[in-house]
This record gives sequence, C-alpha cells and structure tokens, in this order.
Amino acid sequence: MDFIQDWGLTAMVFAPLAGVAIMMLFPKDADDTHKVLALLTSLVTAAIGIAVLADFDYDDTGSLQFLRDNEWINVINSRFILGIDGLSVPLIALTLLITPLVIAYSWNHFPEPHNPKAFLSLILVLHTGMLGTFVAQDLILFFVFFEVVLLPMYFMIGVWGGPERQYASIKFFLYTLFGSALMLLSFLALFFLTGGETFSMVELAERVQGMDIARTTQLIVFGGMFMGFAIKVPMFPFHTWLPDAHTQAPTQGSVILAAVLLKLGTYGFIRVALPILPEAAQSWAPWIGGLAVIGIIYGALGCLAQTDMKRLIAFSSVAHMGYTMLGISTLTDFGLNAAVFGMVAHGLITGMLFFIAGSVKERYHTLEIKRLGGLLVSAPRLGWILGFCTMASLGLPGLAGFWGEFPAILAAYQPAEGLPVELFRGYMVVAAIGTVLAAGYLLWLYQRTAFGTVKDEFVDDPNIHDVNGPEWIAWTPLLALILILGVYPNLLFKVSDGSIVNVASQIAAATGN
Amino acid sequence: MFGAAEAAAGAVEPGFLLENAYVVPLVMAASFALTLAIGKRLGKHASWIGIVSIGFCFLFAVGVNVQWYGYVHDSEHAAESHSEDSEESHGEDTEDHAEDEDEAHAEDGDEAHAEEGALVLPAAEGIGPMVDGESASARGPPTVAAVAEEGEGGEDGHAEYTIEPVTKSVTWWTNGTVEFEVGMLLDGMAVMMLFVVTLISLLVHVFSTDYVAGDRRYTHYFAFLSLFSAAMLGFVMSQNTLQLITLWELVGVCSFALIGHWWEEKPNSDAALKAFLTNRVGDVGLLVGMIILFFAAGQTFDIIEINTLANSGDITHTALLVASLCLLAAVMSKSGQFILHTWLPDAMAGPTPVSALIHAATMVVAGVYMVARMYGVFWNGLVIGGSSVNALAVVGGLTVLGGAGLAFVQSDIKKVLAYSTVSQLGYMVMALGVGAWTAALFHLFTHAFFKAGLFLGSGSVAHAVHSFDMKKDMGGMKQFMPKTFWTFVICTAALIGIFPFAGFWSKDEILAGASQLGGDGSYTAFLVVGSIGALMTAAYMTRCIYLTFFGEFRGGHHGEVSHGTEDHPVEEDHLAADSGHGDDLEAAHDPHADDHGLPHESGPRILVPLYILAGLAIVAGFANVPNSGALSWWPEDFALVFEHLFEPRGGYFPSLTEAGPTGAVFAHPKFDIVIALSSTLLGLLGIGLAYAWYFKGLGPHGITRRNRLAGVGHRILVNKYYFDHLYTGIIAGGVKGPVARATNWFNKHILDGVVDGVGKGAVVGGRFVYETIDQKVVDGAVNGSGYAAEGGGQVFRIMQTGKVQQYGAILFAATVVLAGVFIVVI
Amino acid sequence: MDDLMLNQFLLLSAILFSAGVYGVLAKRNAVIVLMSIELILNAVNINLVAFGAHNGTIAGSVFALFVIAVAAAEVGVGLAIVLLIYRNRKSVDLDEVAQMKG
Amino acid sequence: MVAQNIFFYVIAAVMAFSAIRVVTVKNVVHAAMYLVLVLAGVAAQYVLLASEFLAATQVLVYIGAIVVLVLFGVMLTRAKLGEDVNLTNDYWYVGAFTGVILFVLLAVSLLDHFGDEPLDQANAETQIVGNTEQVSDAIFGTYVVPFEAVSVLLLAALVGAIVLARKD
Repeated sequence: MDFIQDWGLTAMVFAPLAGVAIMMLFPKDADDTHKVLALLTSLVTAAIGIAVLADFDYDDTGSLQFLRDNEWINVINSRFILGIDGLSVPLIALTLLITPLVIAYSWNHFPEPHNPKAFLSLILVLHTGMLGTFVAQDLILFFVFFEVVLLPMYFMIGVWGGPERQYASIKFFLYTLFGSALMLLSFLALFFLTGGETFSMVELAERVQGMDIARTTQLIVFGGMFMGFAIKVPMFPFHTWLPDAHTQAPTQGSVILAAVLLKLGTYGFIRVALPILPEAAQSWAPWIGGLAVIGIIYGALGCLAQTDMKRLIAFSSVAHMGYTMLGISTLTDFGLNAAVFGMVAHGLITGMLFFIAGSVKERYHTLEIKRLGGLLVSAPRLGWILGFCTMASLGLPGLAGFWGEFPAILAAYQPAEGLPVELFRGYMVVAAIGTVLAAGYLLWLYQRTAFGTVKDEFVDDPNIHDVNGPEWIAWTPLLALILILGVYPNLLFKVSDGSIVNVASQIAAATGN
Repeated sequence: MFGAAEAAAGAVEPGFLLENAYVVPLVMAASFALTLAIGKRLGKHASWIGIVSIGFCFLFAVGVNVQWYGYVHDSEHAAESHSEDSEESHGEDTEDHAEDEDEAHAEDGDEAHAEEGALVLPAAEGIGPMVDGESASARGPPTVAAVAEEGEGGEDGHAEYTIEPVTKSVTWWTNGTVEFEVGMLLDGMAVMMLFVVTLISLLVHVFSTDYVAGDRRYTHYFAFLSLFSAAMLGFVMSQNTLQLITLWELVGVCSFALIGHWWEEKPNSDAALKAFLTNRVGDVGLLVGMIILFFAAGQTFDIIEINTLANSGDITHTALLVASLCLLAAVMSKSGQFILHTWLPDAMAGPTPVSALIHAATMVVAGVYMVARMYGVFWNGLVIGGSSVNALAVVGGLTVLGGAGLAFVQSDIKKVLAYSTVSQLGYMVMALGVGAWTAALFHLFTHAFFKAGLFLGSGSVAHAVHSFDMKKDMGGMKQFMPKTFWTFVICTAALIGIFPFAGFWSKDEILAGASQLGGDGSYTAFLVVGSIGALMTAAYMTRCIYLTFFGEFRGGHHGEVSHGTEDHPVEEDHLAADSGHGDDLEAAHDPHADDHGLPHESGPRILVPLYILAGLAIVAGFANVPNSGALSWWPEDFALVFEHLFEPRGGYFPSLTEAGPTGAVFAHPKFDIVIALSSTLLGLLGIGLAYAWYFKGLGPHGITRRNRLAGVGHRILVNKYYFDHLYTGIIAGGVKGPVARATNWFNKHILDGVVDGVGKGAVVGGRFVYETIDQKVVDGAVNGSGYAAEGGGQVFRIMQTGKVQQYGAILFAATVVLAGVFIVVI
Repeated sequence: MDDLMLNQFLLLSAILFSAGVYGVLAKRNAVIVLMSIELILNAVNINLVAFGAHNGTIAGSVFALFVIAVAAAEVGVGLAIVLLIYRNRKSVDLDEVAQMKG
Repeated sequence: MVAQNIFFYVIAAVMAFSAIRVVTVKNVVHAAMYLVLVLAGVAAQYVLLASEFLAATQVLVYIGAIVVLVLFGVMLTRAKLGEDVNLTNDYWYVGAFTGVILFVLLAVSLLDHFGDEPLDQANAETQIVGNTEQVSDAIFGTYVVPFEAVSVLLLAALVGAIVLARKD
C-alpha cells in the first residue's frame, strides 16, 4: 500500500483531469464514448478514493494522514501539501459518491444544448477542484482548488441553464469571486504577518499562536476569510446568488452545487479560519451565530413565499446551512461535529431533492407548485421518495438531517468559554423555532405536489412515468445513506470526532489565556 | 446511584424476556420493512405480516409482564434480606418470609407465589385467557400493607427498597469524550405500556382487516401501523431523552401518514399537516427542554440519571422549572392539551382504527407518559408536592373542561370521542400536576381500553352506515347493531365512571388525589374541575348514545349527503368506492356497499376486538382497588396491585419517604367514599339531565336562538373557541402569507438590489446608480416582482460595455483598492 | 541632502507611472494612450536603473535597454493598429471601439 | 553631491509637470511635446545614475524615433491640431481615482520600505567609468539569449507593423 500512502491522494485528485484529457481525444459527437469514459473516470477516482479511505487509520482521525509534502512554488514558499484527517474524510467520501451518481443520472437526462463531451468534462474538472479543496493543506493550494470549481460551474449554469442563465451565472461568478479576492488577501496577510515563510495551514496555526499579532489585525484578517467562506456557504445576507444559481442550473449542476460546493465554505471555516485565528473566531462567533439564525428563519420564510419547487429547495439550503453555521459559531466540539454531519446530511438530502426536482421537471415540464399535484397518483414511487426526502430534510429524527440540526441546537445552549451564553441560548430558541417553519414549508410543498389529485392538464400525460433505471441507480445509494446515517450516526461522528476535538481544543487553548 | 439497596437489587436476575424486550420494537420495525417490501405482492394477505408480528410482540409483552412481576417480587425480598441480614445471599428469600409483616404470604418461595398468582387472579378478575399473563403479573406483592398505608401519613414499618430498572444499551454516537447510547429502560410504567400498546395494536390490526379491506393502500396502511407500533414501543422503553425525542417524532410521522391516509382529498392532507405542524410547535419545547436538562445534568441524556439528579437537588430549581415548562409545551401538543389541542379532532380524518390506536389509546398519551417518565424533573421543577398551583395542573384542568364543552356541539361521532379524549387526557395531566402519579398512569391504562373500545365501536357503526354524522345518518342503530351497542354502552359507562367500570376507579383516584395532595389542600380547585368534568362527560356521552343508537334511523341516503360536507371524513366513500373495483377482496365487503337500505351488525373481525375491549373496560379498574378508607376491607393482596407493580421505586423517582429538595414527600391519596359517591352521583346526574333533554325533550330547547348569551356561548363552542381561526387563519396564514411574502420581497428587492447596486457602483459610480434607481422605480412600477431578474440582467449588461478601457479601469481600480487594503493591513 | 537617495528616483518613477495609468484609463485618443504607455515604461526603466545602481549590478541597465527595444516594437505595432482602426472607422476614439460588447 | 541633488530635483520637477501635462492637455500635439520633455528628463536621470550609454540610447530611440513615430501617427490620423475637449472618456474619474490612489500607495510603501537608503554611491563611482563597456559585456555575454530574443521581436514587430499598416 505504499503507493496509496504516498501518492494515493494525488492520484485521486488528478484522476478526473486525466479522464478529461482522454475524453479530449475523442470527437464531440461520440456521445456514448464520452458517457462511458466519464463514468469510468469517476469510478476509477472513487476506487482510488476508496483505497485511500480503506487505508485510513480510523483510530487516529485527529491527525493528518497520507501527508504529501512537495516543493511547489518556492518563490512564495508555497508547498504542495496534501493530507486528510477525520474532517476531510466524510466530505471526500461524499464527493466521491456524488459525482459518479450525477454522471449516471446524466445518462439520459442531458440538458440542452446537449454536448455531453463538454458537460461531462466540466463535471470532472469540478470533481478535481472539489477533491483538491478537501485534501489541500497549503493555503495557496487550497485557494487554487477553491477557485478551480468556479469556472466549470459558471459554464454549467451559463450554457446548460434555464432561461435566466446568464444573469444567474454572472451573479454566481462575480459574487463568489468577490469573496475569494478578500479571502486571498487574508491569506496573503497571514503569510506576511507570520514572517512570510509558509502557507502551510498547520504551521501557520502554530505561528499565529506563537506571535503577538494585534487583535484588530486578526479581526480584519478573519473578516476577509469570513467573506470568502460565508459567500460560499452561503450565509445571510450573502445568499442571494444561491436561489438564482440553483434555479437556473441544470439538475446535475444543482445537485453538485448543493451537495458539495456549498460545503467548501463551511469546510473552509473549520479547516482554515478557526484553527488559524481562534481568537478572532471567538470575537466573530456571536455575529456568525446571529447571521446563522437569521438565515434559518429568513430562509424558511423565503421558502414559504416561493412558487417554484426548485427555488424553494434552493432557499431551504440557506436555512439548513444556517444550522451548520450555528454549530460552527458555538466553537464547541458538539457544534463542529454537528456542522460536519450537517454538511454531509445536507449534501445527501438536498442533492436528492434537486434530483427529484429535475425529474419532476423532466416529466411535467414545469416546477410551478400550483400546477403540480397528485405526484403520488401519477408516479407513486417518485412521490414516496419525495416524501422520504422531505421528512429527512425537515430534520426528522432517525434520518440524517436530524443529526445536523439537533447537536447544533444543543451546542448553542452552552457555547465555548468566553462566548455570550445568554445570546447563544436565544439563538438556540430561534433555531428550534426554525424547525417548525422547516416542517411548514416542506410539508406544504409535499402536500401541494404529491397529495391530492392530478391536475387536468397532466392526466394521462404519457411523459409522466415512474422512477426509471438511471434514476434508481443514482438515487438508491443516497436514500440508503440518509437512512443509515440517521439510524446509526456514529458512522460519521466517529470519523469526524477526532479532528473536531483537535480544533475545539485548539480554540479553547488559544482563547483560554 | 441508588444507595445501599442497589447492590441487593442488582443481584436479582431480571429474566430472559425482560432483558431482551428490546426485540419487540425491532420486530415491528422489521414488520414495517417487510410489509413495504413484499406487501404489494401479498395483496390482502399483507396484513398477516403485521398481525403475526404484533401478535408475537403481544405474547412477548405478556411474558415481560409476568417476569416483571417476579422481578419486583425478588427485588423486594432481596432488599429486605439485604437490609436485615447483609450476610444473606440475595438471590434467595426463603427464610425471610417468616419475618415479613405480610401474612398472606406465609408460604415461602418463588414458585409458590407464581403459582398462586396464576391460580387466583384469573378467577378474581375474570378477564379471560387473552390477558392471563397480565393478570398473573398484577398480583399483590408481599409488602402491600406497608405501601398502602404509606400515604401522606408515612407510617413506619415500610421496608425501603428499590426496583432497579432493567437497562441495556449500546453506543449510538460519540462526541469528544461524551458517549451517547441507545437502549432500553424497562421499569414498571414501560412494562405496563408495552402491554397496553401491543394489546390495542393487535386488536386494531385485527379490526382493520375488515374495516379497511379493499382499500387501495391496504399495504401502506398496515406498514404504517407496524411502524407506528415499533416507534411507540421503542418510545416507552427509551433509555435516554434523545431516543425519546427521536421516537416521539417518529410516532408523529406515523400519525401524519395515517391521518393523511386518504390524501386525495384536501381536508385529509390538511388535517395531517396540521397535526404534524402543531406537534412540531410542541417539539420546540421538547428540544429546548431536553437540551436544558442535558447540560443541567452534566452532559447526559440518561433518563435515570437526570431524574436522580433532579430528585437529589443537584440540578438547580430554575433549570428544572424552565425545562419542565418547555417540556410542558411538548405535552400540550402531543397530548392535545389546551391550547394546542386543535389538531386532535381534525386528526379524525384518518381511518377509525387509527384514531382508536393512535389518537386515543397510545400516541396521544405519549405526552402524559413523558411527564410520568421525567417525573423527577416535573415534580421538583414545578414543586408539585408543595402547595403551589402549577402549570401542569392548570393546563390539565383547563383541558378537562374545554374539551368536554366542545364535545357537546359536535355532530360527528368521532369528533365527540376526540374531544372526549382531549378532556380525558386533561384528567391525566391534571393528575400528574397534583402529584397523583399513579392515578394518572392508571387512568391512562383504563382509558386506553375503553376509549379504544368507543372508537372501534363508532367505527363499527360507521362501517354500517358509511358516515360519521350522528345527526344525519345515524339514529336507532340499537336495533340494527345490538352487539356494537352494548359494547359501546359498557365503554361509555367506563368513561363516565359508573361503578364498577374501569373509569370509576381511575377517575376516582384522580379526584382523591386532587383533594388530598399538595399539602394544605391547595389543589382542591381541581377537585371541583374534575367533578364538573365528570358531569359533562356523562352528559355528552349520553347525547352521543342517544343520537347514535336511539330514535329514528336517519340514514340510508348515504350517496347524496356525505360528499363534500365539511365535517365529514370521507373515509367511507373510499371504502365504498374501492369495493367497486372488483378485486377479490370484495366478496366479504360487497354487501355493505350495495345494501344501503338498512345497516346491519358488523362481522367477527370487528366484533371480537370490541368484546375484548369491553371486557377490559369492565375489569381493568380492579387492577388498582384501594384498600383504604371505606374500602379497607378489600384484601390486601388484590389492592393497589397496579401501583405496587408499576410505580417506580428508586432514586430516579420522587421519594416516598424522604423529602426531596422542594421539601415535599411523594404521597398516594387514600380512598374517599365521599368523593367516590359524589363523582358517581354527578355522573348519574349528567346522564339524567341529558336523558331528560334528549330522550324526553325537557328543558329550554332552542335557548341558543332565544337567549343572546347562550347563543354566543353556542357559537363560541361551534367555532371551537376560535383557536382554529387563530392558528390557521392568523398565525399560519400570516407567516405563510404576508410575512413570507415580505421576506421574499426583501430578498428580491433589498438584498438583490444591494448586490446589483454594488455591481453598478463598481462600474460607473454615481451617475449610473442614479440611472438605475430611476430604472428600478420605473421597472418596479411596471412589473414589480419580475424586476430582480430583469433589472439585474440589465445592470450586468451595462457593465458589459465591451470597452477594453473600461474593463481595464475596473481591473486597475479593484487591484489598487485591494493593494491598498493589503498595505494598510500589513 | 548630501547623497542621492534611492527613494527620490523611485518616487519620481511613481509619479510617471501613476500619470501613465491615468492616461491609459482615461484617454479616448488612442495615440495619447500609446504615449501614456511610454510613460509607464519609462517609469519602469528609471526603477530598473536606480535599483541597478543601488545594488551595484549592471543587470538593471541591461534590462532597461531591452525595455526600450520592446517599447520601440510596441509603438511600431501599436501605431500600425491605430492607423488601421483610423482607416476603417475614420476615428481613433477608443470609446467607439466596442466590438467586444456583449 | 549637492549639485547632483539640485540637478535631480530640477529635472524631476520638470518631468513630473510634463508627465502630468501629457495626460491632461487638450491638444494631442502638445501632449507629444510634453512627452519629449519627459523622455529627455529620463535621459538626464540616467546620466545622474551614471548610465551614460542608456542615456544616449534613450535620446536616440525615444526622442529620435518613437516620438517622431507618434507625431506621424498624430498627423496620419488627422487629429485636430487645436484644442480637443473630448480627449478624456466618461470614466476618467475612475482612472484619476486609480492613479491618485496608486501613487499614494506607492509613495507610502516606498517611503516605508526604503526610507532614507542612499543610492549606493561607492559602487556607482567605480562604475562611472566604463559603464558602456560593462553593458556591452553583459549584453553579449550573460544576456545574449534575451538579446537575440529581443532582436527577433523587433523583426517580428517590423514585419507586423508593415503588414498591418499596408494599404491593400
């Protein structure tokens, strides 16, 4: 397993790019070749990933494993450092899972203007970007991967999107780029503040602790990172790109966006912002928590006003990521664990919901909630799956969504030392009320789409059929995971716990003195 | 944790079934999965999976009860032998019996006890073979005398012992150093609930095979019955509060699915949504309360530990008070307490057997059960044992009267029963609120039987007339369905509390508790409330029986009326409609569908459950006959068995002997002949008044039209105190309507506007901003909501001038600004 | 005031550079934009030579020389383009050169 | 040294003034003239910096060739010889803002970093004589490859300019 130990991560990250290179050799009209190639590439990537994850030492999730440290850009002392710990593993697994499923789903669901070669290549490039972000341990490398995902997504929305695709894609692109610029600035500031010798996350964290950096400076630097990550998450009030991007993106784009891309932001908080600048994090935490709970309520209210199914699901992401951010803002191991779980759960559940929305759109050619209805009659299995995901999304205990929400709410009752306890308890109550609203908009959606009878215009529409083969293939793993993680959450908590405890104790140590 | 006795009790072997009771919910969960997986293929036989599973679980539960009896017995003796002679080996209690105060148990040894139990009780209670096991377990343990005399007087001579709950758990998840477990916690009340839930669930399964035969979602129906049973059984055995929350919500989902079983019609799905959302409102309280307890008890969800700490005063009173008030919100929503009761009557949109199982006998008592389960918290948090009037009692009292009042104006038989359930749940909560724990649980126990009987009875009637409307489609049913009628009457008698039916004993105990507990009689007000409630119960149930079973038959025109009438669950339409599909299920069912002329008695699968429930409604009350006061002649062996067997003993329950942190001792009320007689008389009076009003036509009929005040009162009742209006119209409508729309508007116009504005500002500065605002106003006026997308696109179009210089300008300006920030920061 | 300071050259070049940037961004006449570019290049050259003197290496001068050569090439090609534009549109106003407009 | 300083400041003042005039005058031809001033100033600065070869090249190439070229450009494009009010575009304030901020930033960071570091006179004195020689050594020794590249570039530019400007 030496190869896996040394080069496993590198191979995993760049395998999709290799696949793209191979795909480039084939002409554009060889649709099936491209589909097969793309699927194979994603499966090979997954296989390498599984080999890595199988070799991962689950008893030592707190420390970085598979460390790869090479020279990269000497001029700025940026190094090619890859490594994974318990925090990365769940997200890598999620990414490895989602991409093949998306490609499998694409088999007969290509959005206009078709062109599988370009579409699948973009998905694979995205894949590299996402995996890279989760394994990079050097800020510049992290940033590069973080930005690599932008462009393919921009094209996916801009080319294969809905009628307002241009507006949505530019908004998405500029918005995130704006955040990234500030984030990069913060990275550079950190680099110079610590003597300009390293971009390694681990070393930076140590250096910042060892140095006496002015509080204000730390706050500003954290602020830059906050903007970068918060826009990606997205937190209220930086979320407005999300509904547009989701609504306009093709189904596959929405799924990847919801399942993985949004996690880059929250992952960044836990991986980069908190460990490196714990003191600033502590000062920022009440504000982050406040924005998070506003997001929870705000997202829910936004959902209630939507008339479009996909837009509703998009808005629900704002609310759900609010729970994740609330968990992060408590700076406790409970909250951070909840955040990691919330990321994975939200990825699975909202990914599923977008899949369903895509399939509904394909059958009904509309997502207008008013015109839908009686899904359980015309496509019973699809209706049941929607019901299942609705329940999971509203945080029903026993399904995955609950374990992202409940521990976050729990953690808010007793945030880390030094945070305003009363304030966070207030947040807790608001967040708990958010669960009612979540149930409200999701069940309301379910009632109007699945219950009742089929609207006249869709009676006997031959287009409307039940779940088909590629859909089953793409969905079954997600559905199973939602259930399994919900029943036995320790599968995930056990993995993330080690590194989360590390982060939490780092923060506690730094803010304690 | 439990002091000296722990070691002693720990030595007692709980028995195989007790230790493995966790398989019960697992079996039901498997049944759910299996039914879903292969049910469709089995057609009408799909129900067999569920029936066999629940049957197995019932037998298992009976076995658990038997072993529990032995376990309680052993625990006592082990404790005694321990306290009297610590050298004695704990497992054996052969010699100590000679020294017991209890003379009824002169014979020694376990086998003797068991044998005697098996022999005596069936004879004494005459329940029949079905409940043999339960009876055998419900027998008088040796120290009954001491316990019975305990009361508030607290006589000496009671051997202090604990009954160690049987627990078993595995790690569920971990967080840092804290491990969370999932497992079972079996003590008296859990064992009791196991029996109740499995029994009623079994009967409902059997009943349903006839009742919903031919339904198009037959499989799903039984699948969800299984899932519900699994969740409920898991709920009662929850080892920790997190598990409690999980299963609490799961039963809610099953309730949602089953209320909305016929979701093609909007009212049904509305009712399902309402039930779920109302429960979610309560769940906020549940989550918050449990979180408070989690931290107050030092990061643990363990129910026993939380209760123990609450009892020992290690959790501050403030935390307990806040937590119990939060949890009260959950109780109010789940157990249909005022003011969150509104979903329960609507929930009658579901199939009737579901109403019987979920919305009368089991799920709705989850709130009550939760209070009982966390009694250490409530007892100390609300200072129940002290002299203050507490929220729990007030809510319960309000519910008793409010629910009963509404039951008078319903024309739908199921809604009468639903409001009656609300009212009876009020009794239970009130009982818990005044400190009569055992009375509450006992009432829960008896109520489960007779209310399930009533619901199934109403189902039986409705099955015959295809409607639930008493005023329009029933009347004179007695002649058509005598068997149903008599079971209904028996259950009604139990509900009203006529001696010697089950309800009499439990309601009397509650009333006695209200009069005697709480120090200086500060709960007397609730005695009055309870008594008035009894009177009202009697009256509305008499009205119900009159409208249903007496007078002229008004039905037979089913086809025309039951469509579209607002209050009518349309379930019978489904049955009728489905019977026409010509599948082989119809053989037995067809006669009903065709023969509308005259209703007739239901088949055996409906009647047998009714018989069993009626039988239990007669005898269940004898499970806890007090032997104090006027009844002190009652043999001690058979007195207060329920209390003795099912009331927890240990540090996690308010102590019978020592004052807890709030200075109160947990006590049992004594039998009071005056209260017993007066409540019976009130019940009879209620029957009499209703009889006079309905049967004889006496009294001021039509007063609601003549007298303004009465008219207003009537209107308020008909409108259900306007709660629905408040919730659906104002709160939900408000949130869904204006508030959500305002948020959306804010999002579209303000936030998106800011984004777009920033985009513009970066490009061209002031002049363009002016232009855009200008444009925005025009655009906004012209096509309001479509602005965000269009206007935004416009903005970015402006930026896209194609002028290289301008691009360069932006690029440079941005770079310079960034560099500036950079330099300033460094 | 005795010695020549490094900074005085650098600041001078900063002035030239800033003026050049302004010209490039703000002028609509293509020829003036080209002149502004010359300003920028000269600013760079001063920097190169000044640093060369500062460090005592000859590389600064050499690269300044290269820059001059490249600048000559740039002006040649740039003016050719300007001429072409002028021939096609009878104007060298850059505001009117907007084929890239989307 | 004082003399050098005086020279420097005089020339620098002229250059700064001219540079700003280049981008602000309303007459294109005047702008070209100011540019000449700036370029000459740069040549003078090279002398001050003891790079007389560079100074000579500057005068020859820039003033002799480039400015003439630019003037040809002005003429060929028939710019108005009088005042042209429309020389600046609509976003000039963005440019102005950028320019000013840029200068402030540069000044701040330069002053911050180089403070009062002297131009290393000791070294410069040794190089004063024979700088041209050193330059030629460097160009044809160490930097011969870039030199060749530049010459190819010039050739390419030459060809390109002809191709572009040729009337078909």
